[in-house]
Amino acid sequence: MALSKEQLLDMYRMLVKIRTFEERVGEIYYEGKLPAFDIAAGPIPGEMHLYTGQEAVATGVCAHLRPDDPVTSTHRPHGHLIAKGVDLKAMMAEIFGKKTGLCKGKGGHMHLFDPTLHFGCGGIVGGGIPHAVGAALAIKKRGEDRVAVSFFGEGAANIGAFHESLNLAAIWNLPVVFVVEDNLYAISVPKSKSTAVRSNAERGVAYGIPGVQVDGQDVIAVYEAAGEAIDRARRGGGPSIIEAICYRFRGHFEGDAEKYLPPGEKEKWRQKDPIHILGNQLKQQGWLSDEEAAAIQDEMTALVREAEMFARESPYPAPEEALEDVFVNL
Amino acid sequence: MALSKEQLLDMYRMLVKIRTFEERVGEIYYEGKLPAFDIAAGPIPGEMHLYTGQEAVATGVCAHLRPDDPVTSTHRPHGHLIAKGVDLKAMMAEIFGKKTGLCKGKGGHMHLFDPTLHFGCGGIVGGGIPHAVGAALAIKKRGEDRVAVSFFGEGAANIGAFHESLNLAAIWNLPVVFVVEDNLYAISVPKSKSTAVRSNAERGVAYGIPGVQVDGQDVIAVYEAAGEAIDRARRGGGPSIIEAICYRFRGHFEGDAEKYLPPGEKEKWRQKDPIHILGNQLKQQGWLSDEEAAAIQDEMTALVREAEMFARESPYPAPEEALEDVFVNL
Amino acid sequence: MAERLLTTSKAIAEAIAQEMERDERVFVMGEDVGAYGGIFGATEGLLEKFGPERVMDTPISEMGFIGAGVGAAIEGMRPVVELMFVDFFGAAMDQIYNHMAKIHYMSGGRVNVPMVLMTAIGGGYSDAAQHSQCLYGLFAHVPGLKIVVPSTPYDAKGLMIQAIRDEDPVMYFFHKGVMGLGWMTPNPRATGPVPEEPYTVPFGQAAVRREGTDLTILTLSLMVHRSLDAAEKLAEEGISAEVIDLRTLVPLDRETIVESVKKTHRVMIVDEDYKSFGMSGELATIVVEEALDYLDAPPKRLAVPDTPIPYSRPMEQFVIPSVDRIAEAARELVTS
Amino acid sequence: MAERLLTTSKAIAEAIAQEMERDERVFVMGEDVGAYGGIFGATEGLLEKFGPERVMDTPISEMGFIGAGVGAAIEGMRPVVELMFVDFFGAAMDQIYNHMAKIHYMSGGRVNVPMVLMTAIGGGYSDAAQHSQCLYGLFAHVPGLKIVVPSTPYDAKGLMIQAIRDEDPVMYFFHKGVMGLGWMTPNPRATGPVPEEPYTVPFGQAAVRREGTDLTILTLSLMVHRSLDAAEKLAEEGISAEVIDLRTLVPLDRETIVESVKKTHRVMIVDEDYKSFGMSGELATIVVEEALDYLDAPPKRLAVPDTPIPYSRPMEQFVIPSVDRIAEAARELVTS
Ligand SMILES: Cc1ncc(C[n+]2csc(CCOP(=O)(O)OP(=O)(O)O)c2C)c(N)n1
Ligand SMILES: Cc1ncc(C[n+]2csc(CCOP(=O)(O)OP(=O)(O)O)c2C)c(N)n1
Ligand SMILES: [Mg+2]
Ligand SMILES: [Mg+2]
Repeated sequence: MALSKEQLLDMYRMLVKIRTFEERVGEIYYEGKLPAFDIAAGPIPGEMHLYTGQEAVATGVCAHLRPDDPVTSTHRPHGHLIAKGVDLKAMMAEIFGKKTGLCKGKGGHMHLFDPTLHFGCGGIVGGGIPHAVGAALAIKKRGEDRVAVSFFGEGAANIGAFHESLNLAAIWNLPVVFVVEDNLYAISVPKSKSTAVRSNAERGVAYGIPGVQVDGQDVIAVYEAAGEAIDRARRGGGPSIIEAICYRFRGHFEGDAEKYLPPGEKEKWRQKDPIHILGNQLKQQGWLSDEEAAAIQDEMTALVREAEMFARESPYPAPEEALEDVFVNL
Repeated sequence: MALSKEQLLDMYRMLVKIRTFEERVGEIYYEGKLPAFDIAAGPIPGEMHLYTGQEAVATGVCAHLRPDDPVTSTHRPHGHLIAKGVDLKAMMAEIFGKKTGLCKGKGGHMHLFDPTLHFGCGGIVGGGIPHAVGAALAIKKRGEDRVAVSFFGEGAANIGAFHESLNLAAIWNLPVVFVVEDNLYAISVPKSKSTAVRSNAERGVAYGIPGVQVDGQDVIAVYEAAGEAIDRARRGGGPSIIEAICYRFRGHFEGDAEKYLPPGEKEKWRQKDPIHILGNQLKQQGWLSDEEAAAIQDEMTALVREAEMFARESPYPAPEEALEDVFVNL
Repeated sequence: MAERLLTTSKAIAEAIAQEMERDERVFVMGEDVGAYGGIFGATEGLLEKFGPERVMDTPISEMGFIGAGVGAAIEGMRPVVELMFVDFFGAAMDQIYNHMAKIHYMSGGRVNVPMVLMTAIGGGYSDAAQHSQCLYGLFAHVPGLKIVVPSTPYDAKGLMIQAIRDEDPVMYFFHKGVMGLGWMTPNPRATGPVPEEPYTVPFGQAAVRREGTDLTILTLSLMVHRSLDAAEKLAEEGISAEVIDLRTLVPLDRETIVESVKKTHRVMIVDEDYKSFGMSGELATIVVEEALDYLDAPPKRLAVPDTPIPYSRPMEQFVIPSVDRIAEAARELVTS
Repeated sequence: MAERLLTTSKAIAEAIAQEMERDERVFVMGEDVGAYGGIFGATEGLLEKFGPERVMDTPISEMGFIGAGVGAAIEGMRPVVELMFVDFFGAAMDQIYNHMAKIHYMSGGRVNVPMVLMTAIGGGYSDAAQHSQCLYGLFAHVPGLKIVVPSTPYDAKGLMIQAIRDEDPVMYFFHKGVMGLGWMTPNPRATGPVPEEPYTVPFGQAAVRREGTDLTILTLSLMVHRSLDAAEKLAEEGISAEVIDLRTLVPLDRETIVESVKKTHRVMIVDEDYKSFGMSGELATIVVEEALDYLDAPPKRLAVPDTPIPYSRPMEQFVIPSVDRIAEAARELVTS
């Protein structure tokens, strides 16, 4: 299934969109926090885990998804949500903690929910994996052709919820795809010190489900592996696991001094920038000129700027709104 | 490594010892509970999970263990503790809830601790698996040649603690052996409905550790597989997983109506009684006569009777003793 | 027409069955809920009626299947999930309190998690430290969970139907000693009149099980029965105890509590959960906050004295409030 | 000699280091405790001093490594285990409360579990519902755990050394806002005098941080600092607040609490944990049980109002007790 020019350009645009969003959030994040860094200060307070560098994974997988396909994500959720098709304004406003945000300011960067896109995420490692299984269970019970996807890191593959979820998905033959983003680290702990096998794809053996490892910097490779798994799930063929090898370009969270990195490692990976990889392919094919690339960048910059302006201009929730939404009715 | 007559007879004696203990507990359990079964009544109240039928697993594994090798067990712990070499009197007294019991009456049937044997167990499925990993970690830190063994059921192999424990044991290369007793059921739920693969031994692949499946009714098969795994661990060769296929002859717990059993299944398995299997081999070898077998049975009956008498005659703890032992010091 | 009598466990199973008939989205999942019918009978007969697609036995994977319940509820189903004993919550707590309880809030009210998590509580039959706890106080402490603790067959059915229809996550705690099981110590009140047709019992309304004038006993679950038995004894001695069955802890019916205490001027809390940092302190504090001037004595607490539940009968009976100890504490309170 | 000043996080790391030097059995394990030095600096420098055998980074497997801590403690080691944020306890609760807390009891006192589980608590910096909780009240509810919640660098060191030497399992809660981290909102009291030599601070002894006559504030952790700031303001208005830092919840220093309330006749509990079914109710009840006749007003509670912690600053600052709201509540209390 060779990808068309349009498909490839759409993915290229998505890579740039995510990157532009993340890099801009990364800039705004430091507003008001310097010179003496105070995590609580500025327009975007709290922890900030950016997706820069891993864009090909979200993009390659979500290219196969419909708005009604459930997706669960993690503490590093922006890329997945953007690739799923979120309204950037509502998303950015949530990250700013504004009343106009996706969650009225209650969720924030790690807890973004968009029911129109069947998207959820959260700050507990492994917490979202069972939700994808449950979503797939709902899909199967209703006989629908939707597919649930759960994104999580290679660190999360060592937590019990991973094991329980894969086993449930397998015994019930559910339409769910588990996507492990192996960016080599869980905060400072390298995979080699945390995971007893080289590849989480091999762990599929423990559940009798197919597993495949792909180059997560190469959006086409991700797209192909994901297509196979998602199609299989849609046709009732059950769950799969995909491990995408990738790299985070900005540290675990903003402020991470990255003392644990071997010298030169990040620079090496920066050579494997997913945007450049696809961009070069497109250029070699004659499907993207430098001018077109610049235009895409400008378009995304404008989109993100618009989202930022919306977020900045939106009002904060009133303090007392904290008391709402604990229950639907009490 | 052919087993000597003495070794085989020792194992035979252990099989009979466990069986005799369990069957007697099974009788006493109904005292005071009938005609209208009241779980709280009688000399042995509460839930009762007996090991009858699975004796070959505990026996074959523990034949390799020293008193100082840590063992963690489950809600079905009697066989493991007896095979480890417990004083039957203190054990029976604990099951009776007496002050002279192993745990002064605080633990009971599911919570038997014998620090002299480095033995612990508990009522939470999967709860003991990480303890064995921790014990093995302590052993490794001290450079000792002890080995930790964790017994648990095939049902427990689906809980998160299993996954986390095997992964930790593997990355830290710890001297621990995981023994899955696959008795086909977790209460009423058959393995085929709960576990995505046929054999938990295959799950070793997910941790890069050796796994083997054995006939758990055949004590010699268990002995050999366990010997290999335990020796490897003792020599610093790291963890292993053994799955022993076995069958519980008495239902999940006393009072289980076993509505979920396919007709004839239990009868079929009763043919594979581990005591008969080894007994027949010994008889064919000319190493055990009917008279000798009867003498062994008499000896064990007497031992168990003695334990029972001790338990019956022992005093109950005073009610206020409930307030002791929450903390070492407060 | 003669009243129909059911045990509490049959009342719960009937409630679930009727909701499953009414609403296709309702399904049941948990360990041994199928062929076994639930270890405490709460799902008895459901597999036969609805088949294995809607009554699902799960592997021993509490984090997985409770989390799957959350995911299914978000996608519009109405899962009724059983955690076999509340004591096992530790294997699944992350899903319960960080996800089931909080997703509605974190989403700014945009995502609902209409799910029932039912579980068995309580001791008294020598099941020891890991199978005898109540712990409703612990769950009531974390925001986002409705906490339902029925004591009678009638309430059990009505509260279960309410729980299933509720848009919020509900934790439903049934005490083994009120289920009316053939193999538990008999409790005559565990069988009672239960209308055949579906009905709801609203959350947040306590029931005055017995009126009295000398002291108020605040309690719930099995301890309602023990308190009523104690009140009977006390009546013979001329002490008139009012017994209030809270029925739900979240939402809590403060009004009924405060009204009663204003009338009796003395209050005792009888609780099978651990004493400290739990329900008994909360209720005592509410009474003091709202009716200090009416109190003739400090609130009294009778609860498990901050020990794990011991196995052996004399010790276990000592830590769990008994009819005699309730009566004795009530006597002390009215003469103080 | 000039007093040596340390931040709380350095005081904790020093306490652990000194115990590791003194006792070979002590080792540290947790996520990012090695090269990273602990996300909140509680293990900074330990890897360099003691190497990876004694300062072990773990995979994200809280049930596994906390359970391994239990197993290692039973086999005679002295594990200091870090749970990165208390909010993640749900992934490990079974090991914490069914095993770490109960094995000593269930074994009839024959097995000890001398283990420290340390964890970060608290909010105020927009980390939202899954990274901002306190929850010490929840752990204090279940028997078998000692609950330590330091507020100063001096106490942090002494209580940690006590915790490591203690034969019982200890949960040690450090608030991010008292650690003195360069990247958190500055708190001048997060740096303070800490003797270089090892010393212990005993469990069960509250500290009167400020003497007063008009009301008693019972609190702990970061709220000690906020209460002291509020007391400062109140003093300017002529209101004299006594501020008591509980330091440990289990064991609890009832005597100091009751003595203070008998003197001031009014009590307020300031708590960053959820309000209902937790610490504030327990403390209020103890005061009423032991000193009802001395009270001129009902105990007052200021705590998180039973909502998850919201992300956005105005809402978050509204639910977590602030200096102003503490002062305001104190004013209300003394005039009631
Ligand atoms: C249960 C749990 N344990 C620990 C953490 C703290 N934590 C947050 S992110 C993270 C690392 C996650 O690594 P990985 O899954 O590889 O995802 P990545 O950050 O690399 O995208 C850790 C340990 C958490 N949030 N939840
Ligand atoms: C975490 C947890 N979940 C559920 C239970 C209830 N339970 C007790 S034993 C059991 C079945 C265990 O099956 P298996 O591990 O195969 O052991 P077996 O009983 O067959 O020996 C279950 C579900 C429990 N004790 N702990
Ligand atoms: Mg990672
Ligand atoms: Mg089994």
